[in-house]
Amino acid sequence: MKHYQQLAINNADELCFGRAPKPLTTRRGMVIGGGVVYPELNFTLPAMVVDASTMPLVRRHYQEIITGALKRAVELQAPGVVIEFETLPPMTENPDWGLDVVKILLEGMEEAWSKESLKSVLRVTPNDNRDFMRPPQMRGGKYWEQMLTLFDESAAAGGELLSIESVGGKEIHDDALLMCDIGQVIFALCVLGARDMQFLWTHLTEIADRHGVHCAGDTACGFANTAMALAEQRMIPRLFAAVVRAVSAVRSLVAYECGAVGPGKDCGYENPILKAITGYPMAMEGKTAACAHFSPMGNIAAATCDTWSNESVQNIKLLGGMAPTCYLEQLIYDCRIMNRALADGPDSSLAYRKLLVDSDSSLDPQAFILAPENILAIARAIVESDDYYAAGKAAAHTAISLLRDGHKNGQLKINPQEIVWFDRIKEGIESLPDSEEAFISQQLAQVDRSRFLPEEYALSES
Amino acid sequence: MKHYQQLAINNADELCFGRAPKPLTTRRGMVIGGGVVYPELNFTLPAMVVDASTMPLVRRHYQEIITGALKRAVELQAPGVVIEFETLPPMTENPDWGLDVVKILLEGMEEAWSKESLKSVLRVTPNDNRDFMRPPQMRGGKYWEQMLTLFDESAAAGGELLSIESVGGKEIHDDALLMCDIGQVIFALCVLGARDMQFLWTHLTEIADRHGVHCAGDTACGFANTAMALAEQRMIPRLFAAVVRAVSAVRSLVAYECGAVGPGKDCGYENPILKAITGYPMAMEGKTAACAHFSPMGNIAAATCDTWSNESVQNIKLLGGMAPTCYLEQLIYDCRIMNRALADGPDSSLAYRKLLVDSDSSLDPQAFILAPENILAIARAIVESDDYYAAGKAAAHTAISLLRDGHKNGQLKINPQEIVWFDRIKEGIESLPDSEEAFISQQLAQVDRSRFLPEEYALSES
Amino acid sequence: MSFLLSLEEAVKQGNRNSAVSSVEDALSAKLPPQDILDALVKGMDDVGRRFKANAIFVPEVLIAARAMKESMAILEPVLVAAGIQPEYTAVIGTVTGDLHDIGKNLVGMMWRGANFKVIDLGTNVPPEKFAEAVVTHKPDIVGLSALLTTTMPNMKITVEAIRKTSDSRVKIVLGGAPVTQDYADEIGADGYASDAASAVDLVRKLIAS
Amino acid sequence: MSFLLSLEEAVKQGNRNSAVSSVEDALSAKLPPQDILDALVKGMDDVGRRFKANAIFVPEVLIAARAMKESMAILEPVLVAAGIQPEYTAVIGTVTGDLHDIGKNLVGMMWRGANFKVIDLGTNVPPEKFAEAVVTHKPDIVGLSALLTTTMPNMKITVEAIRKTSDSRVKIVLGGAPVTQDYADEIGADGYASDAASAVDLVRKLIAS
Ligand SMILES: [Zn+2]
Ligand SMILES: [Zn+2]
Ligand SMILES: [Zn+2]
Repeated sequence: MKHYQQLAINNADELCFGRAPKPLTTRRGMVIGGGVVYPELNFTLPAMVVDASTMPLVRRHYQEIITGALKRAVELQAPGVVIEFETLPPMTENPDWGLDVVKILLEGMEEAWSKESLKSVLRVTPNDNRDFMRPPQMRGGKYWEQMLTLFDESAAAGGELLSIESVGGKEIHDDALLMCDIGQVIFALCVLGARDMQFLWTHLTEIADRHGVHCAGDTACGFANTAMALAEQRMIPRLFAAVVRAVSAVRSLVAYECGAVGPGKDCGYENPILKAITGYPMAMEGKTAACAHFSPMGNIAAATCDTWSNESVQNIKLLGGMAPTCYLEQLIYDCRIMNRALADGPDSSLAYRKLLVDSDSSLDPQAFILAPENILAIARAIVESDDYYAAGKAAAHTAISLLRDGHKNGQLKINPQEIVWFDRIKEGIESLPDSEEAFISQQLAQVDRSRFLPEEYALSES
Repeated sequence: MKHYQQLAINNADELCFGRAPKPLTTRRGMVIGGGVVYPELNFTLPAMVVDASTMPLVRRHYQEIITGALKRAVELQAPGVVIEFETLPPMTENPDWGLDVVKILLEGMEEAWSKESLKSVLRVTPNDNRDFMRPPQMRGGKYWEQMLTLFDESAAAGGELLSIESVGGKEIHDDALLMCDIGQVIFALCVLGARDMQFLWTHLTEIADRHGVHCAGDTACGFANTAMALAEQRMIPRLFAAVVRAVSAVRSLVAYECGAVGPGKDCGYENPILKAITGYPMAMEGKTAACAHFSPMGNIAAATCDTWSNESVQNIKLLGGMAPTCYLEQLIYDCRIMNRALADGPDSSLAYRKLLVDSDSSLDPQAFILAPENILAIARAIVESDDYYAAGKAAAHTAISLLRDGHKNGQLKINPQEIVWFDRIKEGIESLPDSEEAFISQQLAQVDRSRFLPEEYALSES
Repeated sequence: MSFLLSLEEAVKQGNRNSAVSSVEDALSAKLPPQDILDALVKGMDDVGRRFKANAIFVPEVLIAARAMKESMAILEPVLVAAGIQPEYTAVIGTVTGDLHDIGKNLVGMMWRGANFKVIDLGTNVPPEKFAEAVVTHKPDIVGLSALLTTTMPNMKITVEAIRKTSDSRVKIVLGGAPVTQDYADEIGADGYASDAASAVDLVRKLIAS
Repeated sequence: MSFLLSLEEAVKQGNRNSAVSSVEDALSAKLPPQDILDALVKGMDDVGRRFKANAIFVPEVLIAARAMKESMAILEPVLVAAGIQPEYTAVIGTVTGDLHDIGKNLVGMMWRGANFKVIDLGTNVPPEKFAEAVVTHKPDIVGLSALLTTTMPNMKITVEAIRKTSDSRVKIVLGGAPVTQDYADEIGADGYASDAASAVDLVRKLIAS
């Protein structure tokens, strides 16, 4: 397993949309990170039950989605499209159903390619059902087996990019968020999460290698995006959500250490940090994912993206057309601006990146840490750390320091009721033990042990 | 009545988003066209019948829309919001119902202003029901009376911007589009349409003056946007739709001649031409109106906008929240980029405008004529003409010449099956008579006379 | 070139004079009226195919349709005398409260091109009027159009009104911006077409099934 | 400061030691148990109000809730002895097929803060289990949560299962990303809350009506 000890991108000016030091070439010749930003379309079913009896209707929906969306992509002369299929729980539980949909999508993509020369590539993202057991069984059992089967068969069928929103540690992290307990957050992400990622992504790399496809990446969706959603609803401080985001990079990075090569999955707002560390291209989402969630990073998220996504939208009819098609149109136009700037050269790209960054960075802590210089500072703190725990602590510490400095020198506005949280978070971080070993014993003594099984994370009692 | 004989903006570099020579200041201090682009939110009901029995539910929907959307605007620190209320047919037919909704919206806006200092202004757009009679009765009768009542009462209640998508001439224009008959298009827009606009907007100006509110503007929605929609479905050539757009400016301009002061209504893609002529600020819509219609002008439409709109979206739930709130979020982020560029100064604004223009202009004829230099050329052709007919012919001729030159010198890509239409359209224009009088007799002899009443347009038989 | 080939070609080109004179020639030559009709339909089929493939636009289809229409004006009495009926009869209209015309007109154009007899009830058509037309014209198909979310619910009422007539055989198809296949299923319509070009195939498939 | 005022203050501050000792002091001083309970609830009400006004965040509410909970542990036997019941009983859970926890937990937190007795059935709860809980606990309210469009339909089935129990008095309220007031109306639920903060007011309004 690779361990990153330095950054692939050291200069903030090189951290820009559309260009990654290690681009990825797909079978149909899309070069992700090679100078063109591609739209990445996501979608889901409207309100309906998924079971054997509704599968014909389910198939009809995905058929309609892919046909309608790609037709519009041809009309708009998109340079290529990434299609992401995130399964719903019953489709991972019944891998045949998931595979059915994979094949429907691939057929639609093949038709657009053969008839209209539209390039596209499929990202398959089986949903992680392992926490349907409580406490979750992470390393075996039917949920694990079904999930691996779906990965394997999808890769065999032509799903070229493998992703997942894995959930190791989430059983502890939800409560940690509500209590704003930074220690438990780091335990969930950098101890439980990182160990689960190692186990999981080692298996996924094996599958990808077997079929000649790519491990793309994971996301801290269930962790840092939950924090973001709670912060948007003013349930927890935005400052805390920003720090969680920084810590989450440590966990998501493990996929790349195990062999993933990007594009990192769209909803990982920690992806810019991973791009700086690994040099691999990254999917991102922002304003044009408002269909799926509100976000304080609508523009700045695009500043360093290599594909640009809408996260998810139901297949329902808007006035203009089916919602996935409408959203693909919006993504294509967003990408056209970036691709124009890329074609005009680095000055133009950086000028546009500056607009994207400056339009958001002063208004929210989560946006602030995505400014290129701040990304590099957090990335550096991570690669200079010796283990995941140290990296999590360093990322958190760097983030809160950047935020405090930004606020002090007027670069960052903060709601008055958040101010007390600068100290609370900082003290929380500084009170943590020095060694990972001490930290793990401390946490094992504190957390609700009924919620998780240490052996599922290869954690022995100390 | 004013007749524009020269341009308010002569230099393409001065035709840019966010700045208009004659900005408009609202009661709450928004300065539209004064250096900030504001989001303009539009919405409609989900699938449901509007009648007396459902009005409680209708009210609940609008209540929910305005509360949810403005709450999000506060969260995102929008500098101000334009709210457009386009009525549905039964709400103009029963002006009390329309007024009910106006008041609900104004109350929500007042609350966001008093509690959160969020600036906003209401645009009221009664829907034009006059063609519920066939042939339409344009200058009297219940539909006319009901519509004026709703305008009057809305203005009295605090609706500060009055708009409409008026339909004079549409009864002829629909068929003209399907036949790609440029003569009938000009007859519908520049003879029937222009005369109806004069009649209608003289009345609206009187209402606005009485209540101290503003006539904002009309749009060729039923005309040029129908052409755009048909072209997107490959029913008619895109070239023809582009020429119709240019001609439509002649009709929409009449509102300003009668006293309108902007912001011109969102779905008027002819608005940039009107901005150049009148100097008034303009609403525009593009990619972020994909919820309402597909468009080949997703980015370039923003290049000269003063407010930026989503056109219309039903109040249905997307995964992120109610669709109007999601779309307001997207608009706010789009505006943030423009406002950042405006704050950085003219170089930055023009650099961003260039990206917006270049990203679309070569890919579609309708986008191509919206490049600032082309806008000015068409605007100039209009102000240099002596009457509406001559202006329509000149606009059409200028448009097709610009398109042909653009195609010749490689600035504009055209589908191969469209090429024959260069000549067809040009010949169509050139075969039209010289004088308006001769043209009117010619058309009166040709068009389906069962569809319209000449006296409703103050047209006498010659 | 035979009269029939030149008739087919005239329709393809949208040349109404040539189409009319070819029909007259064919009738004088006592060619079977069904064969003449088939040549017309074949010509229009080709036009429809090119339209569906985006090779030509609506105005070109309308010009061909006009050539067909004028030819039919001459041919029809002969067909009637020979007992030959149009393949299908269709009633079409925009539902009550809705004035949108174009989508409906395009579908009517496509159906006429396929030699359906089309009765166009216009826009803003109340459910009773659709039901009446079903009783009067005994159509094979009824096409309903709506463009507004607030008039779409009138499709449901209209379907119910039509189903209450004695004619249970009639197929009801829907189109328009807010409409979906799911909605068609939900209100018990027989089909949904997302665009005019596919409306002919839809109806043929429905009637065959 | 009186024991009751200091109890109220301790809850507001989330100071559990001080809250517990204030309860003990108040009990020793033989203050009426209802008054002690009222002080606790008043303290939590204030916390809820500040939370709704966005002056504080969830962790602060949870700390106050913990102070209340520990105080209740001492007070409860006394209340039971005095025949004083919690204001309302609520059953809450995420419907079958859905693992989302946080929204439900936040609503539970708000309800407990308002001194409702809350029975949390967890996530992925089948309809039968909700129905059973209604029979067993005779709640005033049942709260259903769902976050996926594909599990939302299970709310309908769950509502039906609950309505089939003999308890017709129970109010069913819904929450979760895909849910709307329209959907709640459609499936015969009694209410819908768009966020946790408004879930208390919703229930009080429903039960009052
Ligand atoms: Zn996600
Ligand atoms: Zn419009
Ligand atoms: Zn509009």
